[in-house]
Amino acid sequence: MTTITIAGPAGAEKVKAPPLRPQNRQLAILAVLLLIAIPLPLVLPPAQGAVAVRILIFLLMAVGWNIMSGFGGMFSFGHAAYFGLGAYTSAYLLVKHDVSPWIGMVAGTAVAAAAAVLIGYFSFRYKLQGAYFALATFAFAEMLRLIVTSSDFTNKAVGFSVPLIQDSSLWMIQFPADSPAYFWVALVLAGAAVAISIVFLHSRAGKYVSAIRDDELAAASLGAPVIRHKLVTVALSAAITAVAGAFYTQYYLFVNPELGFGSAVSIQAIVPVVIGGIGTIWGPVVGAIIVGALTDVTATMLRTPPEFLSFLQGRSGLDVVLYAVLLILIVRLLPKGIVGTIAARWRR
Amino acid sequence: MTNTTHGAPLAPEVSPPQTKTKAGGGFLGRAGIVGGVLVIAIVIALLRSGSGLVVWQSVVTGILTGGLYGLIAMGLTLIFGVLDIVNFAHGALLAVAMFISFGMVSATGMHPYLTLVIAIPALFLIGAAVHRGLLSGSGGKSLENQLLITLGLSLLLENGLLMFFGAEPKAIALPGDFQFPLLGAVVAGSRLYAFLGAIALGALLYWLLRRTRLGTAIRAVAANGPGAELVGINVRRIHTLTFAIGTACAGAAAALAGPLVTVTPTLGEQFNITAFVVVVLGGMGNVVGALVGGLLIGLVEQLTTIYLGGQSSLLGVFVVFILVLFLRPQGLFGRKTA
Amino acid sequence: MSIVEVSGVGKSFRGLHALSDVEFEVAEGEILGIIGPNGAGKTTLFNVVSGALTPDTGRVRFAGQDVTGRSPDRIARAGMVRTFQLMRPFASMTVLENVALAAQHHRFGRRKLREHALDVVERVGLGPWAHRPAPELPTAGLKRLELARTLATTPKVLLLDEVLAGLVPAEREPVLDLLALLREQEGVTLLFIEHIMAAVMRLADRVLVLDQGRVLAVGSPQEVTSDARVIDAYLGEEPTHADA
Amino acid sequence: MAARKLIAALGACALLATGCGGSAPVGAGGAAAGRDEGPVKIGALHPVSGSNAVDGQQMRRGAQMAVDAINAAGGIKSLGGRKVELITGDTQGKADIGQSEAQRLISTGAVGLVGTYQSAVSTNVAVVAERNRVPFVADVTATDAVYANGYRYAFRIQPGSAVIATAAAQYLQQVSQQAGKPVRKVAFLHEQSDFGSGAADAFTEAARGLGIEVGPDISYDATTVSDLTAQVTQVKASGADVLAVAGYYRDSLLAAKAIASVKPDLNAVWGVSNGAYDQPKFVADAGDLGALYFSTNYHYDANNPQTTALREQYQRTYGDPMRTGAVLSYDAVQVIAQAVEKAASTDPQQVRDAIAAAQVAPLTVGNGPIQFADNGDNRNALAVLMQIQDGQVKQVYPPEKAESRPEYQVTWRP
Repeated sequence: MTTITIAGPAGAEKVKAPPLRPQNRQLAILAVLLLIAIPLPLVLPPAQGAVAVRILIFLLMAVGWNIMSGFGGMFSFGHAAYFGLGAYTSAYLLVKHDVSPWIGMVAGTAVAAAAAVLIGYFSFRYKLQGAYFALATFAFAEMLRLIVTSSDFTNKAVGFSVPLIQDSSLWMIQFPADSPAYFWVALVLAGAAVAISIVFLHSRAGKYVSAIRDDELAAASLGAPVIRHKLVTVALSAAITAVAGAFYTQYYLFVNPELGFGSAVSIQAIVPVVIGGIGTIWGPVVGAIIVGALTDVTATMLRTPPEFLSFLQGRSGLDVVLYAVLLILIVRLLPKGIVGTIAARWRR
Repeated sequence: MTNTTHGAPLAPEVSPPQTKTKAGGGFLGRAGIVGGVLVIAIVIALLRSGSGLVVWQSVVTGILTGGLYGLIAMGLTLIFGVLDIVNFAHGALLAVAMFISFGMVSATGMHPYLTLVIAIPALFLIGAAVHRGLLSGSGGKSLENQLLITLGLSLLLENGLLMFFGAEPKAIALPGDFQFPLLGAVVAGSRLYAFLGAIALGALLYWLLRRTRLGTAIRAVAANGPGAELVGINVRRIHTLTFAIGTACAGAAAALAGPLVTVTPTLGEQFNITAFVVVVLGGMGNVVGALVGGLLIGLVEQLTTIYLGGQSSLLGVFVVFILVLFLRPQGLFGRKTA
Repeated sequence: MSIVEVSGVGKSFRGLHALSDVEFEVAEGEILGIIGPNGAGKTTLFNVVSGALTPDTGRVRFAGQDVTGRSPDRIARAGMVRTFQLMRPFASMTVLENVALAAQHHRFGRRKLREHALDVVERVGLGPWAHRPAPELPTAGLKRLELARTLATTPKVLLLDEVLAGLVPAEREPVLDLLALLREQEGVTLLFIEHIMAAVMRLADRVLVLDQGRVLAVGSPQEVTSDARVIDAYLGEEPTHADA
Repeated sequence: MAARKLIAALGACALLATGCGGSAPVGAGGAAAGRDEGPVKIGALHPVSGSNAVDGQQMRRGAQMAVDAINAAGGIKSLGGRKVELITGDTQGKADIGQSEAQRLISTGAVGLVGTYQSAVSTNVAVVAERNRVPFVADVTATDAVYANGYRYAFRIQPGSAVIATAAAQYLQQVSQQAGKPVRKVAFLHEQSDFGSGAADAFTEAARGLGIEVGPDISYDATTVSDLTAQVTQVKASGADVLAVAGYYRDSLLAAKAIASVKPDLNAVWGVSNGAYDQPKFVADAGDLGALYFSTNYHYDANNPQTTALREQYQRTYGDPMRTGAVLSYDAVQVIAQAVEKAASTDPQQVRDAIAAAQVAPLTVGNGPIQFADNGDNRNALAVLMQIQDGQVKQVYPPEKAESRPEYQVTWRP
């Protein structure tokens, strides 16, 4: 087969392919980060240990949301639905049927993934795009919250309290209050989530998902199975968010409709990714750390404000104001988020 | 609302001339269906609650509250419908207006409806500032940015109010509030004023859009931005103006609705989602649609409390919203866009 | 046996009849040129045949099967692939990744997929650009990327929508040679929309003329260009519909 | 350029934050150090900000006044007069913040916790207290669920919602019979969460036991309801002669407005652990709408001179009337302090055992000293019937606790 070299566009010097495949480079970075993180709970005082666990929960939610809205470009305003389904499924199985939270977590991911596929299928079939899709996901999460608030088998507004067991047990994911084990379990889950998002992004399915996000019609015209890949993306995204919900319930030993399905949860899944960098691997990680740390710093400052800020004493809302300002600044000044901007600057 | 994905729409660029009769016929057909569904719903409510008085009161309260929802959705239908901007901060801006109105009433003791004179210009300026500062230019173009900026703004406004006014619920007293019976049902004066205010504002907006040069410019920009620019309309200025007018409507709604609700920093959230439902149900950018949509949602809310006893009335609203989104995203009065 | 059969296809958009009663067949390995004034419905025809649009009336058959209403990705995987008039690269990927994506539905291993993509990239002369992000390509380069992606799917039938537009005359020759070779060596059937009559005359076995959504004439290039109705449609009275 | 500066700033802030995380709490030596030397620490968790900020601040002040009173009387004598210190946390009305604040106070050395006003927050704090084996004496917590799952470290001073609802049914029957208009049918309007539904279910069960018909049962969503006219019309159409209402402040105020406009033919409006009808703020906000409204709830003991003295002191220092919640916080701190006195130790387990056997004279209405059943509820807790009479909230039933006679009627009907 003769190859006809059409005169290439002028001035294109040959760019060598990067040495290590990006996927392996990122997995290596992840391994290093995990190693650094392992001793953290032993070093940090108990209060900061709790902040670190909260950051990991934020991270799990952020990675979940990023897969659907970052990689897939399907902007979701209702990830609380999947977080809540994860939390409630594992809590229900544990409280009513004494099932281990690990099995509850798996069941939770299945239920959340099924719900995501359900709402996904109808949205894609009826061609819900952009703002309409965001509003539909928001309405779906709110409906779940209202239904859970008024149905008996989910204890209505009381929600579920996880029964206390005296000694600590990995099988029931319950440890003494300040035990570092919570951090390590969360670290394993968060590490797995980031690893999955790396492998998924560079897999063939991931390539199709990115292509569909860039230009759905062009991707379809080249044979990309659009509906199937969109549904895979929303299912994976919901599954990871559900894991965050199930772990949250085990860590706080309590969940009610507002904590599980409230709109604040959906916002908590969005803000870190936007600050970190939508559609990047490390965006959710950096964003979760910043938002988690910011919430704790403002809480401490509000408790014992320095002199010049003493008027803030006992006024709630400062932490949300701060990261709302940060959100707007990032979207206006750094549309690619922190990681996205650094990556773009570093590649040029 | 045109298809916002990156690919160009499939239908040929030229949008074909609209034959009047077909759309007109469609409208009456749709109005008939909606009316029919409503009558059936009311009959079932009658059977379920077993007393005519309760259902009649629900219908009356539903329509009056619906007027309030229409009033609040009026501004949003302009912004979301005409400018295609998803303004998630509309509820928070309403809350800001309510606090302005509350501040004026408690400081000077003036009549709540007089605060219209302050609330409308104040919100107009705030709206212009928000659009020019945050939403115009490249930053505000993509959908995600709009959603995120307005979400950030709503969090900022809500928690800013929380920080400075505290969360203690406040009430705006309406002097000379009366109520009168209407065939057995009770009609509160303040709700009637809000309802009439909604009609008046709707008429004003309808007149502005249909009869004035500015209105025609706005509709031209809505229909085809680049086209409008070609004929010399300063699209950027019109965008800011429209956003400002939409927000000013929230100011008017706040002054009229103030006495009806307990004023807290987070009240915006509750009205925000209802406003979006009303705008989508009524049809994008359609002022009359917003009013009718408001009435329907008001009725749906009241009937839900009868159907599902212990349930929050919002559940019925969301069910209707999901159905409209899937079956008729362009709403009752909107035209099928590409 | 004809590989593509279009029978009685009609499509209208709120009153405007983009296609009405379109009827034609294409034999395997044949090259069919499609010409017609702007707004004649050429691209809409490609949208219908490729599954991007479902026709209001009529059937579309491909390789003996009725594919009317099937999703574009199923038709593409079956081997009938189309290019776009307006270039639509995947912005987040490099040129090579764009091309590799198009071949993903074949069960190639990772290494084979990379080689196949590299080979196609070289064939269209984008070798030096392989690892550059697609949006950095100039228009001519994007045009070639569009072609490369469709070639990477190893199609049986290729629908080319003005693939020569935007190329300077010197660049057209090699593309035409490439297309001719595709048919000879790999038996690919080509339907191509083109305004450049010279290319149509040279490449097409037969030519189909569309005007206001109707098939005006079908025949050899010579017959068609000498047909009175075709001349009228192109050069004659002002077309009735506003084409702006 | 702006972008680079912004990234640098954010990077620094992130490092600083995770590094030291703001002012780390007192010494990482752990709770024990905090307990052995320095003042005896009692933790107070209340919603000092958020929608219930006013009640939260009141209760924190009540707890502080108890600590000041104990220190004024010489501190903990059995520990050589060691002073008592109140360390406080703001739950903001959120369950997860309540939990982390409770954990923080315990690791700072609190020997016991008081709080928290909201049921969801108390549930969380009770879990933390149980895991750390530190006693938690709830001043205000409606939900009975916490005291049904066998926790050993959770106690409560206010009467449970079941106790209040049962008392409400008994008082209704007795007062209505004395007024010659024995109650026939009670309609119940309540907010739908565990607080309102819990009260309604308990009331219905008790009322049925007394042969009183209860129905219709109408619930609403307290966070989103903006008008209750339709619900009150349902009551009017049902022919009930008494309307019981269980809800928070905002929605109970809406109910009063709806009742005033619909004017159902009732003999009485009967608040059941209602967040508004025994509050002076409601009398001010509702004006004469609320006249003659009844409310069965916990209440400071108006006949107890000590209580009156405490409330006058509060009025002098803070300028607004002291609410029952603050008095309950005062009692809760007293319980812990007297337990430390009896146990003569700051070891939480011993303090817990002392609390379980405590006998503390309450400043709130009760059948005797505060005594805890083994599930943590206060055996002698008693709900009292109150009524708004000419702009004042008066205790009207049972007679031995009454300040004036109950007027069993409504303003808009003879």
